[in-house]
Amino acid sequence: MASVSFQKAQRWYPGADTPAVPGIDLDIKDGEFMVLVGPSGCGKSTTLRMLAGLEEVNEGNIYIGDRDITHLPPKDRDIAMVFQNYALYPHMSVAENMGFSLKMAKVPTDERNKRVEEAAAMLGLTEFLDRKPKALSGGQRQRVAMGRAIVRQPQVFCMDEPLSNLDAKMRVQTRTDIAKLQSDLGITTVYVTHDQVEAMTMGDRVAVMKLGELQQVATPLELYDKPANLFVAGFIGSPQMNLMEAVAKDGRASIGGYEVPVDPAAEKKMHGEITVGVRPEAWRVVGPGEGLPVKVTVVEELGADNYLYGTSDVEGVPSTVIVRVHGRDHARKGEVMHVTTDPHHVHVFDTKTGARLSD
Amino acid sequence: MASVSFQKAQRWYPGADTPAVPGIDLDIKDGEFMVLVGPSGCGKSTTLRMLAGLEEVNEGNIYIGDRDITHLPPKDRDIAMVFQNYALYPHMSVAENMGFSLKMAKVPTDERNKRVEEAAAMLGLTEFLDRKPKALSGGQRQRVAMGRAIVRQPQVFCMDEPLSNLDAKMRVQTRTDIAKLQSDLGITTVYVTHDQVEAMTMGDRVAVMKLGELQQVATPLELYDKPANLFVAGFIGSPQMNLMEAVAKDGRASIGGYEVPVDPAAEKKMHGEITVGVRPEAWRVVGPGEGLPVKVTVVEELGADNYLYGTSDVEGVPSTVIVRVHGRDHARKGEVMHVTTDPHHVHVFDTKTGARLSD
Amino acid sequence: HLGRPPLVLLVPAVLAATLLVLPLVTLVLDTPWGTFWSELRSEPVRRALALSALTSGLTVVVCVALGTPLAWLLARVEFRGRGLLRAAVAVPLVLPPVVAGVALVTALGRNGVVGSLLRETTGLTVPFTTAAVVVAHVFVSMPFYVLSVEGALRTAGERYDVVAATLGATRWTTFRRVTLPLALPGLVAGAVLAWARSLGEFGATITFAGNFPGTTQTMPSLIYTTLQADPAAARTLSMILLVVSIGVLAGLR
Amino acid sequence: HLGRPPLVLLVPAVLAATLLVLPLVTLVLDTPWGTFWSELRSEPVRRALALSALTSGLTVVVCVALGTPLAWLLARVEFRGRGLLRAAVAVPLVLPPVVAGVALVTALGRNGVVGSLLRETTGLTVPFTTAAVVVAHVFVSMPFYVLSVEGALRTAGERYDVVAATLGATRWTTFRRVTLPLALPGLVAGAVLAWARSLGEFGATITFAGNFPGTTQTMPSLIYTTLQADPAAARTLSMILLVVSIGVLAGLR
Repeated sequence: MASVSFQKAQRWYPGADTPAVPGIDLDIKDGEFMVLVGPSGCGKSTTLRMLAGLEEVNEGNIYIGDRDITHLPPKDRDIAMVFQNYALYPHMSVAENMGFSLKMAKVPTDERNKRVEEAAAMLGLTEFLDRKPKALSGGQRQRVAMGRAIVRQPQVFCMDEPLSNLDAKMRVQTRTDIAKLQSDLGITTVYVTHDQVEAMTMGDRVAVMKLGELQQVATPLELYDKPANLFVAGFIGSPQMNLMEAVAKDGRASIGGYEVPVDPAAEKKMHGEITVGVRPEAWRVVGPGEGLPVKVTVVEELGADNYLYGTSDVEGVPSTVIVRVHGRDHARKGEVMHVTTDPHHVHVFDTKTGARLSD
Repeated sequence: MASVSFQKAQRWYPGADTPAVPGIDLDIKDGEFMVLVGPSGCGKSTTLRMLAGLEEVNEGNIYIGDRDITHLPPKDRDIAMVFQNYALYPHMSVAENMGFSLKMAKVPTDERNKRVEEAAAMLGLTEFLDRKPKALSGGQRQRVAMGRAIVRQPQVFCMDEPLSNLDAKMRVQTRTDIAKLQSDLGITTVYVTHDQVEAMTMGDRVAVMKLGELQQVATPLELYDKPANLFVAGFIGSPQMNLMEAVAKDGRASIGGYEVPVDPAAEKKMHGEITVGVRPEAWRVVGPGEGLPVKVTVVEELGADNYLYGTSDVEGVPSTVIVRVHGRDHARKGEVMHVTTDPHHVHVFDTKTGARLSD
Repeated sequence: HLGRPPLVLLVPAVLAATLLVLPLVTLVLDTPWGTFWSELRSEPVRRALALSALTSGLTVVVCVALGTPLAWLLARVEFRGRGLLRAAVAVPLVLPPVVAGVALVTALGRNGVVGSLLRETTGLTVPFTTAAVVVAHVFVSMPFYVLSVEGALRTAGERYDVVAATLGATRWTTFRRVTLPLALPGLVAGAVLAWARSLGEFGATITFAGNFPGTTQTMPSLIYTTLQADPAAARTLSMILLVVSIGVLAGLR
Repeated sequence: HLGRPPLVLLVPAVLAATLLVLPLVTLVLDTPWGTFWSELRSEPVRRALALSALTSGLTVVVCVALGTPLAWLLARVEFRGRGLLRAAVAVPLVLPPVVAGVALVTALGRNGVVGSLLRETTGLTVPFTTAAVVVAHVFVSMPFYVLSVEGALRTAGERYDVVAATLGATRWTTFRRVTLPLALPGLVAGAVLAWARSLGEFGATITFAGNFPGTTQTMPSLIYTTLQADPAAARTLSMILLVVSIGVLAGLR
């Protein structure tokens, strides 16, 4: 177990015009579960593969604990990686797969069997040890891949979208299993995903990336409550935060005739073109004449929650405004409703730079 | 536009031991958006392909309006299908793709161009008409596939998981677009998906299938509020409904020492082994000594909602109990909390037959 | 990035590469480049070149005309014995060319099952004519074409055809407007392969059609005949065929 | 289920199938089954069979020993000129066999670039010996083996090797324990292909090694030689090679 530190680590693919990762600085604490999240092409996988030694580091350094591992081959880094496709060896049994790293390390057979059996018990795989991977379900294969990594007892786990090949139900269940397992084992983990829900639910901290650059590194709730810029605001949360263009003048922000309530910090900093963000659950329905008028076009009733999708004719508001409402009694399709919100629920950003202006 | 009626329609693949669809009875109203949903292998796609003429119907009949189309070749059924992989013709421009069915029907060029342009305008594809499909994004391709179907002005749309190839964000946006479009066009639509969220948000009615058999056909909220059996209860809703084994005696249902409140209808019908279902958001937190004790193992904070995953030592309760809580102030990992619920939130099922016992 | 390749693998790999590359390099170096153009104009070489061009061209035409429908049948239509037919079509791929020649003699020779029938009804005999060369070439080349096109049709997948059907297209229209355009790269690749195979054909041709200058002596037959007596002519023709082979490989990539 | 196949496609398809299948069927029918076993025991047939068995066996051994590392190099190691090397390895696949023979004569013949060197230093000459047959067969067969194994290695993908590296395995251990076992089906398929190609080889062999009973006369050469004089022997041997071809095809599926 150890900390991980990226120091201006750069990856520039041969022949590419720009670096995939221009230079990342990231410190991960001993035992921490760090999630790298972002849209495809944001450099999150490249960053992970640099740590695992599968991509060359062109500049900068990477440390595991005190060891500079920047140029070590993967086999000497003392990490274990779990891949999206698991890459279980089809010609080996589950036990042989899980014990592979110990065989490589020339651990005696007794000790090897013991450690494989322990890991199998932990993952509920004991009865499958003699099977070949192809005789397992997707979820079981995922657990074998986890087991193969665990048995190595590495300093760092590297996980590259390990849940992407599972169906939706299985994914929800497995993400809590992995989070629990990691917290029990206490092994530093770097986890890559494109799914912000996975990032939010699993990470101690989450690093949001875009075009190879870190956008914000924070706990899940900080990301949700105080996104550092427009990209993070739009990326974290589903359905997405409503992002609306507004004009700021003399400490007041207005969208057409609707004056948006903003907090004092934003009041001071904002001027000119700003973007105002309100999460779907932060709207309050008010009477006609107040707030922002929204004509409901689609009603989604998910059972526990209801989402109203509406359009507003006010200039600057995106085609769709999403409002989350409770209960079974709400506006129907075609009706016009009025919504507003409160200053501490409003996120104000500079439209040009994307920087957060509110507290 | 027309209604669709399956009458004991059976599909038995040559050489298979059992029919893929033993005999489905389903009436779809003119203009209705019907979603077929179920886990993979449940026969939903086979059913759709029987309607489209891509699978032979071994017994029974299928009607579109008054026409018996059971044995017509696909080209004569007046349907249009949208596939998961879109299958846009890579050697044709977007306009040629969209106008293909009109060319087949020998519609004059002027009329063809007009109808293609109308559909393109509706879908926001006007500027892409001259492009080849490979120059489009996933979402745009999906819209072209929709457009190609719309231009045909068929009696029935058949859609086979048309959103599966989109990323999560795009899927959420596109599902409301499709729902809106269908409701504007008013064309009878049969939509297949494995994703219960899609089913809930898009369908006028949803047909839940398992092993080739219909489990329940109802509106989304009916499915959520009154699942007809254990399978539907577990399938609809995410996170899943908590399903717990209980014992019924003299009109009382108990899980270990916790007496579950049930409604009068269930009180009368239940006896012996039953399964009690409670949705995560239906729990109320109560003081120690009351309710079901749950030890919290994982806390998921998604921003708007928080899910607590806990274990209960009471016999019959599954390893994990999921509780949805509001606000930022709730039990932390390792704490024990007590939860209960109200009779109208409790779903009672016969464990053996799976049938619903409560109202 | 996974580390240096071990010597125990490098050494045999280099040996294998040498074995395969060395003969080609020496052939290029030893070709009589000084007299290359004058060799090309010599009578036997010109006749062999013309005959090879004619027969390989005809072979490609026959392959495309008959092989495309056969490939479509194998890829798109389910019928009893389809697996058997596909296997039978593939047999000439692995069949030794000399055996192909023997099979053709048995079928179409003067006393062959079909050949004698043909001779009795029309007076025509196939062996030792230019037609025999084309028949031999089609027999050994068509499987390359058919399997290449069938592969392209399978790769393109039936889904495009299915969509056309749901959009109201007949099967023949679907073939012309959808199936064929999508499989075009496979068609071209298959035609190039068949052409290359035809150009280099030797065993079946010499067995079934013989080696007569002007009527059945193609380039490979001339090379074989003259290697001892006139190595310059043999190497000149070899060089042309080597260049064609490399061109075909480059074109297929 | 998409409707009946149109006649305009059915007719040429049937014609093509007939053309390919008919010669094989007549060969089977016309084989002298009554004297089949006695033919097998005749001196020239026995010698050709023995020589073909020996040379094709040796060819496969050389292909596996040298070709496997080459395939691994092409599939797994990035180096300058890899594309060129892969193309060079594929050249013998499309090269006419006679041209391959000429290239081998040019390189290893008595007066060839390497051949004369060999003769001067060791006194050995390669052409017209059994060794020449094996060299010719390896030259034309190894590309089949290498490309088949390379394809298997690429299909298996590097991810398994990558996982082994992250689990602490060296490159050589990874090759033995992971890469090779996963590519085994491709290895076997490649070896079968190379063997079949070797067994049917005619053009390169007759050009480079000649056609001497006992030393270089393999089965195809004997068939070619005896088709006019002793058609029964030719058909008997052809039948054996046809059965082998069909067996190979069946085995590869």
